Amino acid sequence: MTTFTELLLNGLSMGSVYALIALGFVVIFRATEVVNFAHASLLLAGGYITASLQDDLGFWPALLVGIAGAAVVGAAVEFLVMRRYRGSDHSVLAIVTIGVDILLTTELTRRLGTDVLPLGDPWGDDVLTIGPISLAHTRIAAFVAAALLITAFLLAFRYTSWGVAMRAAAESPETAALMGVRLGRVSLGAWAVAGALAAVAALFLTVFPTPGLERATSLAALKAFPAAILGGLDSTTGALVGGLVVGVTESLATGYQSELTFLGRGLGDLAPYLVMTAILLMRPAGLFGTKELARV
Amino acid sequence: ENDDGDKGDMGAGGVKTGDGVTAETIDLGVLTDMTGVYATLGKSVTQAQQLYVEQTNAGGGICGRKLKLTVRDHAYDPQKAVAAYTELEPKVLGFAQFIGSPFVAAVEQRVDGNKGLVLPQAWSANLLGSPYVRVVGSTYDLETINAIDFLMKEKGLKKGDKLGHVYFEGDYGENALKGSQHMAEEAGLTVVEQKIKPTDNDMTAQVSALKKAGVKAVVISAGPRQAASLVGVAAAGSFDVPVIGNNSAFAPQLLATQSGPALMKNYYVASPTLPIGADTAAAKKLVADYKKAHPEDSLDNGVVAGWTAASVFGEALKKACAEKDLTREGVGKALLTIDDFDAGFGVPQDFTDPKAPSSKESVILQPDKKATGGMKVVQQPGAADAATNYTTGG
Amino acid sequence: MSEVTEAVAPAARPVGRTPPGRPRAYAWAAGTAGAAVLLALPFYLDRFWLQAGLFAMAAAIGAIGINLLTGATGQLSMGHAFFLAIGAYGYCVLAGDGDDGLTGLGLPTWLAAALAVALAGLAGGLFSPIAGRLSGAYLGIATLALIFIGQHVLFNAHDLTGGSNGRDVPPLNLFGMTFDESEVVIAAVPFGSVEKLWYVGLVLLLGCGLFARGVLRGRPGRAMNAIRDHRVAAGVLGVPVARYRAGVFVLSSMYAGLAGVLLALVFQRTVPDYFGMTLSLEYLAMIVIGGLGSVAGAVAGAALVSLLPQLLTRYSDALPLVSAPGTGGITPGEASRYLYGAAVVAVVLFLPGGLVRIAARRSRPRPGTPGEEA
Amino acid sequence: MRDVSVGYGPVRALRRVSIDLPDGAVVTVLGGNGAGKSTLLRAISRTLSFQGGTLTSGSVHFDGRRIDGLSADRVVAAGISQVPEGRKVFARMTVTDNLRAGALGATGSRAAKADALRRVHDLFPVLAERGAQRAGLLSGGEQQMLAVGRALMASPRLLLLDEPSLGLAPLMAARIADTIREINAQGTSVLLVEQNAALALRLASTAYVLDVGEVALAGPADELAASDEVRRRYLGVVDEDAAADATQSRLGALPVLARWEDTP
Amino acid sequence: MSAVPPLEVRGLTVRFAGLTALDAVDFTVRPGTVHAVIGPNGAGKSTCFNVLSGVYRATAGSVRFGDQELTGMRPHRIAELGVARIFQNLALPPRATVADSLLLGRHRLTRAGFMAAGLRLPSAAREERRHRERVREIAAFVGLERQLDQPAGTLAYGQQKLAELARALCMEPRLLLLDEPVAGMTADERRSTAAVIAGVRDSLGISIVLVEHDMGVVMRLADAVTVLDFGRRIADGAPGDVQNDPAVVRAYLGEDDRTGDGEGRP
Ligand SMILES: Nc1ncnc2c1ncn2[C@@H]1O[C@H](COP(=O)(O)OP(=O)(O)OP(=O)(O)O)[C@@H](O)[C@H]1O
Ligand SMILES: Nc1ncnc2c1ncn2[C@@H]1O[C@H](COP(=O)(O)OP(=O)(O)OP(=O)(O)O)[C@@H](O)[C@H]1O
Ligand SMILES: [Mg+2]
Ligand SMILES: [Mg+2]
Repeated sequence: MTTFTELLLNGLSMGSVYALIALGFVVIFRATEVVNFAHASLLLAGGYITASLQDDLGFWPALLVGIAGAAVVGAAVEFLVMRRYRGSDHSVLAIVTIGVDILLTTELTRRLGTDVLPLGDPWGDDVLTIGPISLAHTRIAAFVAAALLITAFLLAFRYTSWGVAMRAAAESPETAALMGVRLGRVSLGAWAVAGALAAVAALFLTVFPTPGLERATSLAALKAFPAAILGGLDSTTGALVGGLVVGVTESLATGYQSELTFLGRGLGDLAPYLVMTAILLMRPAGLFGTKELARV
Repeated sequence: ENDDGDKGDMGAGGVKTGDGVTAETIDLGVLTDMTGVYATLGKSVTQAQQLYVEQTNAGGGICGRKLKLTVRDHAYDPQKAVAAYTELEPKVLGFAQFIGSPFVAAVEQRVDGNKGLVLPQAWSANLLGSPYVRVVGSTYDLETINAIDFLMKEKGLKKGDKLGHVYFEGDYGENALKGSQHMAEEAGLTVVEQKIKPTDNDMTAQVSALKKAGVKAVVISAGPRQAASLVGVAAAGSFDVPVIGNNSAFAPQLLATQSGPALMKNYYVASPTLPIGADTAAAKKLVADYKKAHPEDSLDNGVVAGWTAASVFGEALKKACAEKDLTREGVGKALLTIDDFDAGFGVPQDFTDPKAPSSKESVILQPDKKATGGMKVVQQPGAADAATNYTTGG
Repeated sequence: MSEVTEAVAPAARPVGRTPPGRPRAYAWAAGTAGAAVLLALPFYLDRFWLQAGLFAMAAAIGAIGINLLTGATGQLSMGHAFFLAIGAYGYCVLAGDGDDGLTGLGLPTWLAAALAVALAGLAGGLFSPIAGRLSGAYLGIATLALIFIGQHVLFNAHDLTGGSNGRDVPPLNLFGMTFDESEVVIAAVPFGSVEKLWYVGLVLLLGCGLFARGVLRGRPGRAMNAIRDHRVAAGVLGVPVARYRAGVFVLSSMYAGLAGVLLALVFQRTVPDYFGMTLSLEYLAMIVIGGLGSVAGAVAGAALVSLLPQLLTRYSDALPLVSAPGTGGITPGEASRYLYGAAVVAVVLFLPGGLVRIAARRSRPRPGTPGEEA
Repeated sequence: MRDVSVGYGPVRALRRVSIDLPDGAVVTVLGGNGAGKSTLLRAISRTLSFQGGTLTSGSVHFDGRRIDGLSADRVVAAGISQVPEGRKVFARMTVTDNLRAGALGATGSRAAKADALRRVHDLFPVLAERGAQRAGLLSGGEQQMLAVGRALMASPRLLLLDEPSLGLAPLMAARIADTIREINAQGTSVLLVEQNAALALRLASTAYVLDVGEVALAGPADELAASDEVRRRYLGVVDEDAAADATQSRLGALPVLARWEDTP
Repeated sequence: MSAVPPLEVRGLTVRFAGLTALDAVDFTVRPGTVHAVIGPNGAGKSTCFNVLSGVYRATAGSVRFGDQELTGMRPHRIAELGVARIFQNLALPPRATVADSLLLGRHRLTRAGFMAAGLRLPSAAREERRHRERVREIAAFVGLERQLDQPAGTLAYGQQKLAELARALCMEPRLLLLDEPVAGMTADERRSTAAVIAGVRDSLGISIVLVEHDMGVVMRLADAVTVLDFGRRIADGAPGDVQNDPAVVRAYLGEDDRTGDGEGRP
């Protein structure tokens, strides 16, 4: 039982990190309907900036610069690449992001070399122990941060015109322009925000219990795909729920793998996809996504 | 393009030569991964081998010929790897390095055909058996056996105990698992398996599971960061059992991170040779030279592995030269005659039996900030009885 | 890199669209010339080039398949690698003579190949209920699940797949001729496996290309495009949408299966690492770079995407501003990654509509148009 | 706007068209299919590029300020808003969000926007009661109302209307007409492209007739309304011949479509 | 082509979350006639069409085309029966050429499958030729043969409407559903389109259900009219009677429009 609770809590906290990454996807998708494969490298960028500055600046300033930096990288990608595309096809733009990802990742891994960079975070490897259950402080922090950021976005989307502008721009740039939406600004903003979120996620992916930032860190972005999808690609709430579901599934599937041997071991990162497929069968647009229309 | 050395012509000094060998140079191929998942290993190994080549050439080369390395970085992509092999194979005498055992397996048939010696940088028993694909040092299963033997002798693991084994999906992990399963039978342990993928960086769930199972010690056959995470979580969760890893499960860079202390406390590493920081003349010289050549790069056991492999190849060449036969076959034969070669890292290598690894010994190391390369020896080279009478199921 | 063009252009030709505005005869001449070159190549190129060419041909076949699905029917699929795997491993299992300790039915290799393709099709059919319900990015990422399931099985179903180190591929055996290393000398040129396979590859690619082109230009192609452009309307116009989607999914899986078989024959060994997400993404990149919905596009894109990395690796030492590994500068490997990434971005940005549009551009300026038939 | 020419790639859609729109007036543009009416509006609202079209020559001024060169959103900021051809509502967004989107470009205060919203709601009550419905699920006419309402949300100084009565029931069309009068009375100038020429000419002070990209006729609305050509082509007065056409067809005057005998 | 059966709509009801789009609607379309369905915006006309063509499922009621029950049939099955329609909001793929769009209309009449097309069997080629020929005829009939090779997206709105009509005709329908066929056309375009429709009815003798807000056209073409309001049938009968029905005037035409010309008089 305690194991279960421990796995559950751990899953939830890990899930909140996935939720942050997923939110990054969601923001870009909402604004441009593009599935962003370059998110992994944005993550790496944010982490790298933070990690390489924390020695001189100290953790918090470094983190801020890291977030800002990742935002700039994201914005740069939009401005230098995405904006230049004249076509209308979103799957094509998705491929562009693959190219971008290759470029960024190569550059960052080159700089990283074989190092493992510590983040110098204040939480260290402290754990909170309640009876038999222990939970790392970093994880609690992750949970809180994710909760705050996502609520912030929910509010922003509900109470500012930003969300509307984004969706309008995504659905029909031409008509959105007629409404006075500044297309460039909207997608630029989206990419910047995605970058910033990636930086935050990177932080929590590289602090305890993981040793630090290194070239493989960005692989975690893969786990956010099922999260974003099963929640619904255009839904903020979806990102949160999706992230948590993925986190918990993964954690349980790993923790109980000896009980699940008939499925073969190492289900950890397969399980989320199975759950996702199951959910999509019931709800083709994810749990909270906007359904396709059938009106003529 | 097939090439049995008999067709080989007489080169300088009446030495029979074939592919990859001219009067002036001996060409060796290096198929490495410096931009993919094994970049850390690939970089060190390659740089060490380049260092060996420079020094050998400075010393007049081998058989009056200069050694030449052609490096191809396949970034752990099968298509690139096979393409690169196809490209280099006709031009080189053999391969001083080949990272990625699946790819080695992929070209094994062809190697047997063209007889170009390959020294893979992987220690899986599945690679054994071909006279032209030779594993340098003990394989993962043997290493694991020695590791567990150490746990039992030194760390109070005893008959009837449960032993956790966290291992990578794939050749490395599964071969290591064979070792622990064998040892479990021998010594009456029960193994609690936890399979992970290279993408898993956070071992919390695994630790909870092992804790639940009540294991007394843990073997980890994964990458450095998984090891670090595992040890860190275990320590933080006041679950202090000894953890031991295979030689690929540690990197000195980790000591700088906040899992450093935990690693130094109760983490051990089994390695096929003495560490880079060993106090043998050869080791000290290598350290000095390597530091000079690559001041900013870390000294890890990849350097040792690369150096050892290169010197083994060099040794084979020298022997072949003595036999006046620098053809691929000649080199192959020569290697089969090497039965006690030590590149300076305390473990004699014996290549007379293609079905067996060149050694069954392991050294047990412990992370230590102060030591060069971040590891100090806690148990001198040796093979557990279980290891000596274990025949690798190639 | 003159070789690139040399290797790409002819490969693209046999099924390539004749650029509008050009006299037909001229195109014919070009076509036959290209064919002649292709037939002659094994006598001149060494193994590396032929192997690279074969990889490209296999990729082209797979790309044509996914272009039918994603390009023409608008169903984004990231699971293509899964079906390639089924083709490759299916062939090994069916043709293998279990003496390597792995399951093998020891069927005649040509039959095994055919059945492997059918098997891939079947797998596609099994998935199509899901494919039928989803669309767009959702379908794309749902198909990612296939990749992960595939990887899981490839690594764990040891008897079938040989686990992480994969299993040997039985050489193809046609008309008493074995496509392995055993050499036959033709016109003083030793013919090894690749030389022989080269012609098999050519025939298959040509066949697949023409078939797909027929489909795209005919009644099914129109129905597929209709489904892509306006699903509801397609139904009202009498197109059985669900059945067509399933059909296309099966067809594209079979193409993937065939590509898998050919790749396996070239590799001579199947390894699980190959059939990962990256491969699927590469196939998407191929059709986008080449041109969505067109056969010629698929072939051109495949040639580019699969040849470029190999060439960049081969000539990595010669690449600009690279420095020997360890000296802190850009290593050859990294340089080739940069160029590859840049190429992907550049082609998509500056040739909207893909490589096939270079020819078509002058005649009709509608940038970024997906889904016109080859 | 002066001597404006527009091309879509090779296609020439407008040739040296000049239009004057006095402040606070209602001007209508008539013309057959493909005459270039929508193109004209796109040229003003700077959305040609989305259709692959370009302004090849000429200039557009809006109260003294040159606006061909601005980006679409700046034009909106300058106080011009458009009801695009064929509705173009944001199908996946709710009706309310569509209206919010309409106000995006507006410069006015929150209060002003609230007023605009109220006005739209009593103009088209259905939009109020369907607030939460996805716009794509609205009926054709309802979507048209939404499109018009959305444009009104920006409370523009110049309103470009591309066939606002398209697919509207007669009552509703009349309602739109009243609305145009009303907002025009409040000082908004209107450029109206309309197939329902009768309605258009009733509203407009001045009218232009486009024919394959060129201004064929121009003048005060009532004069044009009187001219035969316009009466026949755009007002479709002489219904008789239409009826006649219909009857003639029985006699085979029309191109007759032979039955399809399926005999391979 | 088999004789045209009558279309009988009985007690047809369609509900969407919360709202009733159609409420127990009855009407019958006699073979070979033009039957107009009119009503205010949102009355349920298109919804009715969507049920007839299988896009929506009816909540209750039945639709019989001859001895076939249409409710609950998949759209393509209904198309098989020879029911064709044009859409109120254009549904033409903008990038495909007009010719291709029209050929798509031939789908139900052609047979070539993946195999036949892929292997370029002569049968497929022959089929293709014959049907392209017919497509040209039909394009000529509606007056689009010059635009056949243009991408539909570049046609002006009105022409796209015509293209849709042509595509529907390409299905060689027995029942043709027209949702606002003349919307967005100038008066004389309306007249000629109306003539085309009349021509279709006369030369093919098929039934046509017409939804249109242009009373002029309705009055010209319709043999019978059904009026919907808020999903309920408020009138049904001959054009003349319906037009003067006070309920209809109140709900739909508006007082000033007794003349029956939607465009009124200047
Ligand atoms: N995107 C485009 N690409 C190419 N040609 C176009 C495009 N849009 C319009 N055209 C052409 O430009 C001309 C004018 O089109 P436009 O839509 O302005 O006509 P219109 O007067 O609005 O007709 P309608 O009354 O049917 O709306 C037409 O000949 C049309 O074919
Ligand atoms: N799929 C749907 N979901 C929810 N409501 C719908 C849906 N389809 C139609 N409606 C509603 O049903 C009512 C009838 O719609 P319908 O399209 O039939 O009207 P209509 O008679 O065609 O009007 P118009 O003349 O404007 O086209 C409308 O209020 C519309 O909002
Ligand atoms: Mg128009
Ligand atoms: Mg309608």
